[in-house]
Amino acid sequence: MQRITIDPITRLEGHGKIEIFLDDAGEVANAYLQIPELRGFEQFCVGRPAEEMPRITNRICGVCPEAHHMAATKALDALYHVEPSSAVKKLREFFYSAFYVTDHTTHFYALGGPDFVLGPDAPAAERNILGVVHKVGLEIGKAVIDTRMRNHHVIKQVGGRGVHPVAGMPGGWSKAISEEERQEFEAIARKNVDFALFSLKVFDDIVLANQAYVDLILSDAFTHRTYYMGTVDSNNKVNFYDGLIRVVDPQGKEFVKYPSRDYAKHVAERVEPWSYLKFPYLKGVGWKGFVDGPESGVYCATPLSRLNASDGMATPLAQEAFERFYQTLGSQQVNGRYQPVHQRLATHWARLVELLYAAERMLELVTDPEITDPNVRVVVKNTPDEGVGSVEAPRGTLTHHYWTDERGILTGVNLIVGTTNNNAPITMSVKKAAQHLIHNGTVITEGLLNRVEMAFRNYDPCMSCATHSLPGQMPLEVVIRDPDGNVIEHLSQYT
Amino acid sequence: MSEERVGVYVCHCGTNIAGTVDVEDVAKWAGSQENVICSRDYKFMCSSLGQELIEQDIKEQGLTRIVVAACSPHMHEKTFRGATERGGLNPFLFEMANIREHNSWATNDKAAATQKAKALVKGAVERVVHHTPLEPLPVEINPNTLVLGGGIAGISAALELANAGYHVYMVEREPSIGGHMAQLDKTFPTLDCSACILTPKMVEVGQHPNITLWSWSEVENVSGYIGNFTVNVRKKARYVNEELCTGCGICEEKCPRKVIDEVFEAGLSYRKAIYRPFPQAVPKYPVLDPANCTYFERGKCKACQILCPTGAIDFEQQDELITIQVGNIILATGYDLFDSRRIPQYGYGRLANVFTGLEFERLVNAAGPTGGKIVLRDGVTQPESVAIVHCVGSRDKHYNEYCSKVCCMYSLKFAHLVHERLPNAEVYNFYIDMRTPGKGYEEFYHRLLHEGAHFIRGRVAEVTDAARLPGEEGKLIVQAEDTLIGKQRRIPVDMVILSSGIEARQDSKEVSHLFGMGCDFDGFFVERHPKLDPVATMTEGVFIAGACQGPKDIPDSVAQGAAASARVAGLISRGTIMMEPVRAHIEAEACSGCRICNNMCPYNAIVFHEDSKVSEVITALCQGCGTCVAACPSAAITGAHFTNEQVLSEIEGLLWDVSEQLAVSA
Amino acid sequence: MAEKPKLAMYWAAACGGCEISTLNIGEKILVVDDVFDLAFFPCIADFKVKDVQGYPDGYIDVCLFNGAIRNSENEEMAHLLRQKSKFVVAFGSCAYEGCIPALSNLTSRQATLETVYFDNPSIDNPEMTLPQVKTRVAEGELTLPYFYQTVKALDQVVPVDYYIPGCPPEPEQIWAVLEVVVNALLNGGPLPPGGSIVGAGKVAVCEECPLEKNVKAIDQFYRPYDLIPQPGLCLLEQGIVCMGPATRSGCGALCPQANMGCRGCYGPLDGVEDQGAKMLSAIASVVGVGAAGEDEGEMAKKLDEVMSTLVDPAGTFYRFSMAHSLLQRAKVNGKQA
Amino acid sequence: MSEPYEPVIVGFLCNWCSYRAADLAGTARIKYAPNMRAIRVMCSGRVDPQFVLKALREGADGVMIAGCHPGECHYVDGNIKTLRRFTLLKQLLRQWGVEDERVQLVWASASEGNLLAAAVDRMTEQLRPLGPLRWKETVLGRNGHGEFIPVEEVPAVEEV
Repeated sequence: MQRITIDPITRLEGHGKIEIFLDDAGEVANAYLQIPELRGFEQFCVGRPAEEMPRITNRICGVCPEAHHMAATKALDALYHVEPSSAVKKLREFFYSAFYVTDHTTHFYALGGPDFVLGPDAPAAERNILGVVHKVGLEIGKAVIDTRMRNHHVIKQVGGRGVHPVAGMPGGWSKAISEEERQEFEAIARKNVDFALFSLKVFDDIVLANQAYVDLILSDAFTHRTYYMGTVDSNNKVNFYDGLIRVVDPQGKEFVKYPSRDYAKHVAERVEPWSYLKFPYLKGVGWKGFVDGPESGVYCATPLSRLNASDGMATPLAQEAFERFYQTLGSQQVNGRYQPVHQRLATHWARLVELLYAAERMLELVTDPEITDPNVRVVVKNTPDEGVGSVEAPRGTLTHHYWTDERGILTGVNLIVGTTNNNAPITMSVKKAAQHLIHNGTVITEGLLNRVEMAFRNYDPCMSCATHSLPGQMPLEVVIRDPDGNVIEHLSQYT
Repeated sequence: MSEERVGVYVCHCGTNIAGTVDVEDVAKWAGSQENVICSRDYKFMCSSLGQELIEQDIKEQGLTRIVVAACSPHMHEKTFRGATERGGLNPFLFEMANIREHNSWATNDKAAATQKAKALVKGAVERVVHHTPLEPLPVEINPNTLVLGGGIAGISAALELANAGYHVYMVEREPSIGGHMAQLDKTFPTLDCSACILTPKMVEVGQHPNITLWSWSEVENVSGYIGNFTVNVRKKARYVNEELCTGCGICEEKCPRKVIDEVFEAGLSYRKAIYRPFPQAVPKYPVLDPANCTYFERGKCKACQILCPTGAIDFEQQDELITIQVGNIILATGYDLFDSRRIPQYGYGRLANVFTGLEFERLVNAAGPTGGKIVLRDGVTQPESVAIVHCVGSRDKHYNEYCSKVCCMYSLKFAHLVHERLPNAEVYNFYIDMRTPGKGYEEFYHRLLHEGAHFIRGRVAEVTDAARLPGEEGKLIVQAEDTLIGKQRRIPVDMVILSSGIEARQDSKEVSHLFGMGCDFDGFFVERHPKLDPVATMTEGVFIAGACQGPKDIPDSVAQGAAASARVAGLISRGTIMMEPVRAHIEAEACSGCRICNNMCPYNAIVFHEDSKVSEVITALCQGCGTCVAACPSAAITGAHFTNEQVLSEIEGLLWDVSEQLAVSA
Repeated sequence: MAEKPKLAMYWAAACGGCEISTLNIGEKILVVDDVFDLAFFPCIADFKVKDVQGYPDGYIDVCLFNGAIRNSENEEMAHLLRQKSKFVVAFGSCAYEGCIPALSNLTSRQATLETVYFDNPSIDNPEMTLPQVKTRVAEGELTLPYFYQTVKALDQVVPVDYYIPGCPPEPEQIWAVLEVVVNALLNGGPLPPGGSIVGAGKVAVCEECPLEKNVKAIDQFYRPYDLIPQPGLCLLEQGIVCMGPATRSGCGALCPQANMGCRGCYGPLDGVEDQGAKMLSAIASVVGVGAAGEDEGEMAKKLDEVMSTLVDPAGTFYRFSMAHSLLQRAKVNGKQA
Repeated sequence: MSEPYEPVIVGFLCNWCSYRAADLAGTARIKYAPNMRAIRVMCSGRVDPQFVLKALREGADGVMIAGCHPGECHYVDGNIKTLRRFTLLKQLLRQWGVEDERVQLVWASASEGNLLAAAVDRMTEQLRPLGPLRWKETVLGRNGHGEFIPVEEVPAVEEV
């Protein structure tokens, strides 16, 4: 039996290792996604004062600390039974939207983008953010960097720090923003809308205009018919900060819609001895193994999932982009809702639709008179007991669940983070891609291995979140062993 | 591995140490330790020969650090620092390991004692290599002295210094100096008239060219340190211009307003709104008390002003704030009397003819309200029987556990005065123990026994006017268990005198903090050493004398006043003094201005500079306790001779054998 | 042209904030790319462990190592990179002193595994499965790194040349350090003495903090939501725990300016062995309870009450410095936090 | 661990009261457990909590801090600061899993040699049943930095 080891996968945020076993016929027998890291926040947070969680759990991930900060802060609202004022909610959502703009920008241009902008077969040394810059032009590269910088500026001003914000408190926010700041932020938000529109155009010009790419996106190798999860507002429109969690089945029919505090009624996590990362699935369907279809509880929570789970976007331009997305990918409307798009590579496009929504939402909020309300901090006297908070992290629904004693000292913590939701689907995608691309006698080439990786990468998996390991990309490495485990071929990407 | 060359000397102290600790083994082992160049054991390290060993080795073997394992540093640290210095090293490059008091004398287990000795030596060696040379701090002494309190202790201190040619500022809270002694009639046991012996001293103070006397004044703030104190004094307005006043007393005479004199006359008599507490008051100027002055109340009267021959009355006068520089301070703030009302069963304040000792002093005083006649509250009736209750508020867990020391003697004095003035009156003394130590005291006691005073041994249970037996009607009945005959006794009398005890001043805690020193549970100021240094305090340059340090009679107070001034005079004549360099220091570059340390120092030695936003330790003020060093969160403060490095290394040394076990078992 | 100096950046048990903060130096990242040959920099370039293993010893000039040592793989990578690098820099709080992951040293490996994989409301693990370092599956054997009992700082497994504190280090500070390194490598400029802490101040955070500071006498401690702090006034003297006085400056006192107390991510100052103990000493010293002459029992009781309003001293004073503290980890038996 | 187990206590004694108390105990030939090793500090207020933790890390089984009785401190109230720090330190040490008996605060005036001796005896006996602390060995594991178990050494291999 041959064995291919991809360790670690590149341009993924966090540790990950793919093991592909080939049978004697050289066909893919099985594939495993292994997560080698664990940091155990659920245990060492016990004994800490609950109000410190927004400042502790953001260390789960330095790529999306804002998501953990916000989920923790909302969990505190519930824990201390305090409803934030609308001004506070708006300030939080504004902050959170700015984060979405930076995060989606980073992924599309630095992580996911290169595969399309430069093509899966381009030399890997070029297939990175710098390569993208060369291809699309330096001023665009600068625009990308500027977008990250100006929105990080917003995050620092509103959240207190550039990375690992500190402002979240039960029922409130530690500081308000001044009118001067608001004006500055408004200008930034307007730039963001332009940048989002521009990015969608880049996708049109470079990807959709290229039939080969479209074929790649639509190819069965990257298709899975699973359930989809996402948070929606009262109109079933996508919302990142708050709302109900909605799950649709592979046909696009609403399977369940529940408040995040009920998460444990609907989601369960399995443990496999060969990975530190657990495998969530829908309790209502049940675990049938690493397979898709309506019979399998495997679900997916990504930008694509959020679009599939929603009835549309809450802002005008984003709604247009949403319509175009489904129409272009040939999705039919069934009683008012588009059928889900199952082609995983479309996630990159979906991410840009969300980027536009985040930018528009930011502008809405920053022009809201309430946004500069100085009273964003409240004195809390209620006795804490238990609380759940969730937000849509860019990489999926993020849930924090705390229990405390009457002094607010944590006695229990449970976390289901964005990427973890997608642990099973990612494994399946990798296996399926491998099965399509690797056949007996196939000489494994870099481009081919990169395609296997693309199956993985479109989820933008953040293993920092999932495993509390570290982000970043490391090279693809392939070892082919004979059944005795001897290396018979050793390929690697960038030599 | 450090460069230092350490010499270790293990003392046998005869058999005191060698009897329990295998000193040869310790010395031999020490020789094998890192940095140790030479290691010896010797019969008596403190002997001149022992010390010469150290001096030689330093010279011949180029030792740079010295460790002596012997007795307590409190015994011989100075000795060996001397030897170290004579050998040519800075005396602070020495460290002592206490293997006698803390070891050989504390156990019989030879093995354990030897092991512990090694640990203590290792600790000292690890520590000493981190020692740095330190130089004592020279401080100039300002020759002026502040004496706070003008009672007999303060007076004697002030006069000693003034007569030695040094300037003294005396600050007294009351209008006149003299203190409690001025209120007394006779003094025990010699029975000379208190005023007669005190007044000349008061006058001497008032007239002495070297004494600046401010009565009716209080100290508001003290800053600085030995040799260089800055003191702010508030001179309260007297409404009398001292330049013009001749002390003729016409104002007092003409003042229409009478006020009960609670202070000097203990409430038995009146004073005027403008007054001198007593005729011999020093200074002679009266004080106007605006709270009771008709002019201040209603804006008219002005009798005193109109009639003053020199126009000295000044209704516009304001408090005066004076700042003085002194080198030393003597506190002689005296005492308060125990308030007998706190013991309700004795009836004071409820039963008219229960008197306090002080009231009785005024009664028998020829200058007092009754011209010296002993009469009941009605002012006419002479008592036929008098009970004197000892230990009122003293030797009693509910009030003060301590003995007030003077009550027995003044009670005897009272008994004698009653006999003298009312030959037919019976006097009963109720006592717990008679305490009459002191020259001529015991003899005085015998004299009273012969005079026929009754002595009943027992604490008085109560004083009541509820008559139960015939003969008790209209009397005060004193009930007590006579512990000598073992039965309850009820003695009917006309007058009861409560010999109330001595207490620290109500405000002694504030005062002690003002001067940065300690006071004990009872509020008396804490001396540097109860036996060997009774008039000094832990604050250098601040001394204490008289009853503010604890209950005392007149001769003791006078002696302490003189002793304190002798200590001060010694400092002044030296001009500059050297202080132990164990002091804290703030590295300005490392100080963030967090101000955590600012209220750590009991001596207010830490100042914060608003401009540079850093704190600083005033070295001469610092007493070296190291509390601020431990508090500083950023290690910006170092404590000389007790640095973190030194202590942490000592810890490692002390635990050398534990770590060794680890190394083995690991 | 002359060969460029080799730069490596690696992460062990970390969150990635260090990389993000490094990216936040903005366009200057292109300068770095320009000056250095990247020998191993997973964040922006593609190299692999195999490559590193192939390098001669000391081939890498500067290795920026972030993340704590949480498992056997982290430690193995630390040894490998030490061997291949001239200068190893502990980059960020995790590598420097353990940071948040080291809070795990208050509990045990066993307790952690049990909590994560056995008892929580969403778990489905009837067979009580735990991840294994070796697992035989139908097709072969799969391996995982070993999860340690104790989280360690980088210099507790390999010698470290420099430390850059902060969680994460602020971009300006990162750039400042890179400038020094570049200047040293290209123009033979001076390097700071070995073992020193770079990219940070020499004084406590309070120096950078604009809030007004006065003499402190704390009557009780307040949780952040207990009160709305008086603006412009030192949080600590209002009873809100702030680690500023015991924490090295360099961050610009961001948290206090956001009305939140400092948590000490820049670590202790020179001469401090144990940041937590130092802050404990400082904060307890200024509790305004107890005075000479008061009844001892009363005083002790009052102090106990006041001190217990400071919840979780260990998790507060050692939020970031646990692995580097004197005791380093708690003494725990079985499952306890 | 060497048997029988003898606890090792590091004592921090203030120069004015408790150190002199220990001197007095010796002078009075009071016999007490030789298990305490004393460090002299000018005031118990100098005892930096770092000292206590350092002693525990270096292998002490217990630490005794001794000073003047409150109200009798030769530096007015240095020992009050000690009490404040000690109170909080205890709460910290509980979280570290260090038993209360292992770190004790004792007041002994210069005249209370017997009291200090008794305190050392008492503490020694309280420590025996707790067994050795010896931090590096029992808590941190060998090499003082927690275990490092290479994968090869880990026996558990789950069959699936």
